Amino acid sequence: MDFLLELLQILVFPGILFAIGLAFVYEWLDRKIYARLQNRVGPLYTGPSGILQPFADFIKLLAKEDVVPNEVDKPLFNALPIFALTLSLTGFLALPITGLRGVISFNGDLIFLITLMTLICIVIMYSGISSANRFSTVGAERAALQLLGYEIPMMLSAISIGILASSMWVYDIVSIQANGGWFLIGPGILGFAIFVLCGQAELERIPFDIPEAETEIVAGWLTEFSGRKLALFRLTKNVELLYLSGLVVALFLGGPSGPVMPGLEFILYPLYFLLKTLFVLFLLTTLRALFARLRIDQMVNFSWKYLVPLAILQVLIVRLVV
Amino acid sequence: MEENEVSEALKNKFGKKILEIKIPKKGEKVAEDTLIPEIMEIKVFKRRVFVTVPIEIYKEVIRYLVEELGFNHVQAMTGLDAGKFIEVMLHLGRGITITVRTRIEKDRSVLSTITDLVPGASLHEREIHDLLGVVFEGHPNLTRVIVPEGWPENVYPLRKEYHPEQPKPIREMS
Amino acid sequence: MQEEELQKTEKKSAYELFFDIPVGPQHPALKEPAFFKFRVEGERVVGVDVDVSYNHRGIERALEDRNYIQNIYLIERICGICNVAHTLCYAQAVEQLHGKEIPPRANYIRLMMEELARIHSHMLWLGVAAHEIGFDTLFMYVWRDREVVMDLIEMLTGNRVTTAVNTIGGVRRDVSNEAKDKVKKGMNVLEERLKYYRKVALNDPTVNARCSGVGILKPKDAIRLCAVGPTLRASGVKNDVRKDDPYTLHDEVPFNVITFDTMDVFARVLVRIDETLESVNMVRYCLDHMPNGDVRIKLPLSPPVGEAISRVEAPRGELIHYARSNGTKNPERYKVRTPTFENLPSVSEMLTSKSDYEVNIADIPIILASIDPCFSCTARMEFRDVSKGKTWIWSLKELKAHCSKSRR
Amino acid sequence: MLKEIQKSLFKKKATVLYPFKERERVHIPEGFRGKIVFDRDKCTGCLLCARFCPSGACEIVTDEKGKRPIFHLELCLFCSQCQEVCPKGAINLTKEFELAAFDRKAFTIR
Amino acid sequence: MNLVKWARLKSPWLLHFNTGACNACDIEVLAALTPRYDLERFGALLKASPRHADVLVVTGPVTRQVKDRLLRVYNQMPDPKFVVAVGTCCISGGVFNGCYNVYPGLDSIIPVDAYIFGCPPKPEAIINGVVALLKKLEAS
Ligand code: SF4
Ligand code: SF4
Ligand code: SF4
Ligand code: SF4
Ligand code: SF4
Ligand code: SF4
Ligand code: SF4
Ligand code: SF4
Repeated sequence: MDFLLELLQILVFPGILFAIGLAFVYEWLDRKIYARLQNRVGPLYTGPSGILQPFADFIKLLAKEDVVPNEVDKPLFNALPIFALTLSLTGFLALPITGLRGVISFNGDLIFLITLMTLICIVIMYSGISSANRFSTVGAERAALQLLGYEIPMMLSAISIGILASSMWVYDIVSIQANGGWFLIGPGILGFAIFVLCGQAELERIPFDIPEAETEIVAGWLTEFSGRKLALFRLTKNVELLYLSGLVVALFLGGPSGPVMPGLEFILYPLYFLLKTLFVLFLLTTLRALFARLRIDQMVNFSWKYLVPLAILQVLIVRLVV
Repeated sequence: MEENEVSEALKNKFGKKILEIKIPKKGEKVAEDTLIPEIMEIKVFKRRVFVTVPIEIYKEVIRYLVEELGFNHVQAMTGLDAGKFIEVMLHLGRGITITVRTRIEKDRSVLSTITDLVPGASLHEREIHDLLGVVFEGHPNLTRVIVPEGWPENVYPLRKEYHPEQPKPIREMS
Repeated sequence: MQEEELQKTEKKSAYELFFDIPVGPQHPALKEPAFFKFRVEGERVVGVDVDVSYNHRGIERALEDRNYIQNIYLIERICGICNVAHTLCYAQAVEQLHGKEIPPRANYIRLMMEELARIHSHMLWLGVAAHEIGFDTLFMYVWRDREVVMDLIEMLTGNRVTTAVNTIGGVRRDVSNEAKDKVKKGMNVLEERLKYYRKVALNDPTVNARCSGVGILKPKDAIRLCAVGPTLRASGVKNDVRKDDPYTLHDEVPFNVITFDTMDVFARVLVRIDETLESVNMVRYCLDHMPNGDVRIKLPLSPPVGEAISRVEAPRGELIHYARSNGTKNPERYKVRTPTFENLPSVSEMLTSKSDYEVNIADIPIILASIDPCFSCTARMEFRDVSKGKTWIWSLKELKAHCSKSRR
Repeated sequence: MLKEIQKSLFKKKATVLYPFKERERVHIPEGFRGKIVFDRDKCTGCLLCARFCPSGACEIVTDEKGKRPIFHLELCLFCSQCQEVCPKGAINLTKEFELAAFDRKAFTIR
Repeated sequence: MNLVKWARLKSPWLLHFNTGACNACDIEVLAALTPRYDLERFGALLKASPRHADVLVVTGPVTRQVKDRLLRVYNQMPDPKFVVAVGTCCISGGVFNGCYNVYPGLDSIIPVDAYIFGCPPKPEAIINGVVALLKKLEAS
């Protein structure tokens, strides 16, 4: 029974199916809010208010011809999209949603979660290189450079939270917040800002959409992917968006915790989780609407000049507080 | 610089060698037509000078205009097939537009380049070389730039004897 | 086919450190089919190849086969964006051949349309530039507000873009009083919005990061390479056909020639925004001072034998038409030299890294966009009457030769 | 920029929900140059329209009443030159702008 | 209606190709994406890579030089793909009809699914054309 329940948890709720469904809804919300901020409506006719739009995109891409150009490194080219999706889904499973623990949870999983994101980025790099297209190669190169930029401050700000909680276990971090106030309102505010900015870079969204800058290098590392593979990559991106907002929530906003009536945790926790991730999503989308794209050297400079020192400052602050 | 001053300066410098200097004037050439009874001035014809020079002093005149009178902006260069001759017109300007016109024979169409005076004229000269077959002596890189590879040697598309034709459809139309 | 060959030779070439990135002819940064080849070293541009022949349509030849009235509409379609400037220039040239002047009210309407078109073109450019640097929100906002001027143009002429308003001997449509009020209201909205965008351009950190110090064109080079229009004015050179060679009513209607001296993309942004504000004021002046009377005189179809040169300050700079008539209903020769063609040497200069500043791949679109290129006219100019025109590639060697020549 | 973004969050959307709703908000001004309508009864067959048509959209044919133009909209620029030259006012450009078809010969005005 | 067809109808991604237009049509296509018109309502996104696109939106007369590029881009697009010709000169050459460098219409090069008349068409007309194309596909 336990085993079945666990399997159910992994596959359906709050596992893979839930993640995929939610990822579609989040992409829709992202597009809707983005459009709204630009004073237009966004997807409208696909399902009520266009809510099925990402789903339609996905299905359409699945059904489309899948072109594999001759020059590409075929095994890599075919495997990488699946790999990327698996990575991001694994990350999602480790998020606390229905309770204070994720489906996968072990001591030290914070490091694991952050590493997952780096891995996704590396997969992206390889996809760029494997497509043997000049735009893709430049995109991959940029993705790697960008990784150098945001990786360290992101790591540092996550670690500062670990120090605050004196644990590298997401479960501990969440439960401390559930009992003693969110880190965002406490000493974690600087870390929150850094983490969200770096997250934006991780997700390759404006102002850090440098690796897929449309006006410069067509679609960057994505250029050669079509059909199924493109669908998987898009889904990866959406799950990653969800995963990142979930991580922000877990680290800074107390995870799914909140005032609950005993017995109703099973409903209220996911609800809180949703509300909080929505807030983070809104933030991320506003950031996207607010800026122009930076140049890669500007991005790296910005990161090393401001983000890294600030992240170190954050660690110091945390040291003082603890 | 005013039109008259340019004209005077050119006359003083080159005297009889210049074939013609024309400054279209305000009010000139008006009212021969019957459609409009009232006489109107020509306002837009200000600030134009047309100078016709023989091919021998073409470069001298331009050097004088560019270096001493300061008309160092090449506005355009027009080539034109006028039967036996090819007319080349260089439109120089800063404020007013001075058109230096010269004629070359079609079968021996050689003219000296002015790229050493104004680097910006390079593309204009290559264009005329390509389309009309004028050879600009001393041009650093006078290759055919416009016509496609495999274009016949002595066919110049802007000459009157060239008859263009529309490409054929590659696909049957429904 | 050709592309593959290029790639092959590339692999064999001695430049092992370099590789080429083709931008265009199908590329989101250039909705126009021009072809640029940049030689890059890492992210740094060290050379540029240009091919703008993709848009050659055979217009100048066609002009010789059609009569003067038909040519208005053909000329208009050299470029959809500055169609007002093109038809204005054409109409002026033919009126010069006729030796006739048009009624004053027609001149006011022409000037007003020209400035409205400039507003539309500059706002379009501002949006495109924002899009180039990935600032889609600004792009959306600017284009949303641009609809104001598009609606006005549509109301005045019957189409949003191709106005077909200038004709030989005047303009085709009069402006009613009702329309005048609407234009005035529209101008007020636009002025407010433009002032706001000026503030955004000045204050937004990412815009500044992307535009300042990028695409430097020194005034000396600008003059030597015969740059025109806002490109030249952003290098601090006061030069404007409307002041140097006033046509229509530019000697009557007050306006300032905007210059800016930081010589970079940022300067080009601000020059264009300020120019648009000037245009708003000029439109207002026209509305207030427009006399009554005819808007058109009848001219015969065939002008007398003669020749004429007509110059207009199009949104992108000086536009020149040369017309030669042989007394028949078709022109003997009609030559068009458009601003982008004249600006191409300058943009190549901007795009090549120098000892004192570097050009990044990421800067290419915004630098290219900063001259507001319109390759339909350029290709038409440069590749006049070529039929099967193929690649004209401005090779690196050639480009360098060109640059060193100009520096001498 | 932040303020502007916040404002548009609450402002009315600029979008006109054109094809399905809000058709009335698509404002077509007087004098819009759209689809051509031709009045056979007014036409005298003077052929001025064909002579000045810049793209050859105006083809002259002979029917039972004599010479007359037909308009191939696949070539037409909607420049209204034909409307302007027609001495009888037989040609009019209407406000009809929804000109999409699956056949390039779909719009031939007789 | 089956799921795949529904998805296809709801998610037409566009690729814009200029074959030598006067840019009036191009700016109108672009304008159709901006707030006033907002093609994204139909799920349409402007894509940069031919590999991602479903609908090829062509503007301008097809010139000799651009023909090969057009064919290449067309071939790069994964099936199923649709072509929309926007503007008179793309449909038939329009005002450039008869010029020696211009083919007599896009459909003399590649098959075309929908034509949008106008020079240039209003953005609304372009939206109308896209919707008409989708309706035709729905009925098929
Ligand atoms: S620069 Fe921008 S507006 Fe111009 S064609 Fe490219 S994407 Fe379109
Ligand atoms: S590029 Fe020039 S010569 Fe060629 S068709 Fe166009 S207008 Fe004529
Ligand atoms: S310069 Fe550009 S905008 Fe002006 S007419 Fe030429 S193509 Fe059009
Ligand atoms: S006056 Fe002569 S040229 Fe003019 S429309 Fe009549 S017949 Fe034709
Ligand atoms: S640059 Fe040329 S092609 Fe581009 S919009 Fe202007 S006129 Fe048209
Ligand atoms: S509107 Fe213009 S293009 Fe169309 S038929 Fe009339 S004259 Fe010809
Ligand atoms: S101009 Fe008018 S009257 Fe003459 S043929 Fe054309 S439609 Fe008929
Ligand atoms: S259809 Fe007309 S407006 Fe559109 S590109 Fe062709 S000539 Fe320009």
